[in-house]
Amino acid sequence: MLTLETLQAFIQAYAARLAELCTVLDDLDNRIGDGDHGTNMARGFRTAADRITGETFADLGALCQAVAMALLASVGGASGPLYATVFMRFAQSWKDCTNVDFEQVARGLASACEGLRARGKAEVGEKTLLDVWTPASEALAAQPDENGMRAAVASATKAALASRDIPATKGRAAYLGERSVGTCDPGSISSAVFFEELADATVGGVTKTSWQT
Amino acid sequence: MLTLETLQAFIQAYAARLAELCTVLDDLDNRIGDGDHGTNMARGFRTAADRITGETFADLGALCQAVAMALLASVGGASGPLYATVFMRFAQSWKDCTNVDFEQVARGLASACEGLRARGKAEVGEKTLLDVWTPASEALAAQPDENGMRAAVASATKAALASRDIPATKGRAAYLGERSVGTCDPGSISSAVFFEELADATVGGVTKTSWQT
Amino acid sequence: MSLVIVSHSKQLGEGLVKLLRQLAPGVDIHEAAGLGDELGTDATAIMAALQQCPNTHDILVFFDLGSAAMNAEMALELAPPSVAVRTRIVDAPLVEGAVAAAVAARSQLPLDDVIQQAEAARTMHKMLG
Amino acid sequence: MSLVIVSHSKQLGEGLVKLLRQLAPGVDIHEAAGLGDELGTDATAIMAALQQCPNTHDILVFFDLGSAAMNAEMALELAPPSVAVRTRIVDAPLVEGAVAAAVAARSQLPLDDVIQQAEAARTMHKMLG
Ligand SMILES: Nc1ncnc2c1ncn2[C@@H]1O[C@H](COP(=O)(O)OP(=O)(O)O)[C@@H](O)[C@H]1O
Ligand SMILES: Nc1ncnc2c1ncn2[C@@H]1O[C@H](COP(=O)(O)OP(=O)(O)O)[C@@H](O)[C@H]1O
Ligand SMILES: [Mg+2]
Ligand SMILES: [Mg+2]
Ligand SMILES: [Mg+2]
Ligand SMILES: [Mg+2]
Repeated sequence: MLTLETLQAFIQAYAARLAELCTVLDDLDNRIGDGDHGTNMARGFRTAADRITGETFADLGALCQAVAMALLASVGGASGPLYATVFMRFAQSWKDCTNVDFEQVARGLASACEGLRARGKAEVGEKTLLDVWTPASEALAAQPDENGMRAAVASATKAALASRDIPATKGRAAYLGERSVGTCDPGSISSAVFFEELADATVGGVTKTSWQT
Repeated sequence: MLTLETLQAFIQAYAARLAELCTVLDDLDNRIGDGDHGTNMARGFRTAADRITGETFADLGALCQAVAMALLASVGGASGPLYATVFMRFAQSWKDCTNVDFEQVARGLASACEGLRARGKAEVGEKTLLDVWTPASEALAAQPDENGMRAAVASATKAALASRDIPATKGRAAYLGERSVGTCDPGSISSAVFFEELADATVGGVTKTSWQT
Repeated sequence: MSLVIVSHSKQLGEGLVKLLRQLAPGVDIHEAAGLGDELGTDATAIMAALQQCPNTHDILVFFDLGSAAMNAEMALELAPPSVAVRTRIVDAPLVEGAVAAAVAARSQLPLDDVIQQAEAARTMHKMLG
Repeated sequence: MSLVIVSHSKQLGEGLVKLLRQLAPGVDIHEAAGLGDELGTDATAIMAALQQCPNTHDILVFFDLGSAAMNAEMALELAPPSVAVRTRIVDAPLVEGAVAAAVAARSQLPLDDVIQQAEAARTMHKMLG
């Protein structure tokens, strides 16, 4: 179950994790982009975490909307509008709810994937975070419970690592084309971390990857 | 005859005249360009005039080269490389001469026209200063004496005013296409003034146009 | 008509706006560039720039990179519909497209012609001959 | 390989160089932009920028407007032949062309490929879908 409390805890934990992984993500982005993905994400989720700290929210919708707005004004790169879209889709999906079950979480994730596709005009297989979000969301939808949540993490991790082997056709890495093969997509890695932390906040006991890719 | 002294006097007189006409030329350029032609030319020839003041030059080549370099670093707009090219062509044509007759002046002007065409990739009829330089230079070449110099002024003036009636196909005014019809080309006006002052410095008694176009 | 310049760099955005204002005095031009002192774009700043445009104006948005376009689209979704409906994001080279649009807007050409001139800047050769 | 950015605006030139350095660290990038505090270009400043590039490098010059290209050509004529022979003025959209070239140069693609990528930026759509 996802509650106001677990979602807030998730944001805090994800922000902390992004701070730890900042240089790992920057280094990946440095190889196939402009080297700021870790900085962008860490700054954005730090801003979001600070914005919601000590605040009370009527429902998950209001909390997600606040996160989206914080991200928009603080991430700066492509991941800004993409993650803002994710949280705006969550806000719509979980409007008026103070807690949601895993079916509803799965619906929120599916809506987020749709939002990401529309925002980035990307499909799975273009070496973007969609490559992680899509199978992870589908894993939970197929099994909307605690095990499904763990399965989502497993498929997110697998997809993030598999992003290494394909060329980018969207985002800055697309400038490199075939030369982007051999480096993991930074946005896919940070997305896998998103699922790790989301699962950890909701079902607990998730083994965290070190991501020394 | 053009001497070191008359050429220096010409530069001073042209600089002074451009200062007077600065707003007229800016206003024309404002209508079909970016409004800086008077400012550019006045600043450039002021810089050139100051650079040569009190200096002695071995020959017309050295003087013209100094003017060219001064213009390059001070005009800023299209007229900078164009007039720098004019003076570099003069420098080549009049190398090692301390004075030149009107045949040599005509050859210098013809070479300047060739330089302008190459620099601006323009032909006569595109509403650029070439529309003035070409007939004026040809007038002197046809009659390389004092009368030819006066004929050059007359044809320069006529061509400058005629630039009003054609659309620009080169330079910034080309963005306007047909909408540039109805305004004189600022570079053509400043070129006609060039011929007025050159004639006045070499043969004297030239009636100056007020250019309230 | 108003133009809004979206760039990852504050300096680039401000410099371009000055260049445009020189060649199109009187045209309403804004920028939403940079993310504080960092390189980046900010959808809320873009929205604020859209809202600074007079409410009778059509607005053309020019941007530097794909992610700036995503943030501009985001801004359009956040902006009041009365603003969004007047706004078009133009996929044209930033400097060349905005220069062509500014000149066309100054001549008060119709919106579609301004956009067409901006898009035509793609294929225009700046170096002649 | 070195890139030289020629713009009428100092701010625009400096902002673009920072953007390029972020996405292509290690690539040698210079600017020759503005005329003092005024909008304009300066052939002598362009020549100085060319001479700042390591003498083993090919140099690609990007520019904003036609008159900047004229001044760049002027600079090439004034520069020592050993510099001029290594230099190419690229007729591509300033921001988009330089971004594509910087990324390509960073990958150490051959000169012709870098130029081709810069020129291809003309037809590239930045807004997808
Ligand atoms: N069009 C797109 N659709 C989906 N995801 C994208 C798109 N463009 C970029 N991304 C994701 O964003 C990540 C880069 O984010 P970031 O570095 O923060 O932004 P920027 O590329 O603007 O510097 C990429 O690794 C990729 O996963
Ligand atoms: N390609 C060209 N060939 C010849 N002359 C040109 C060309 N482009 C511009 N000019 C001349 O330069 C003049 C404009 O000079 P100026 O305003 O100083 O430069 P800018 O257009 O860069 O602001 C025009 O009026 C025209 O006569
Ligand atoms: Mg990045
Ligand atoms: Mg970035
Ligand atoms: Mg001008
Ligand atoms: Mg100018």
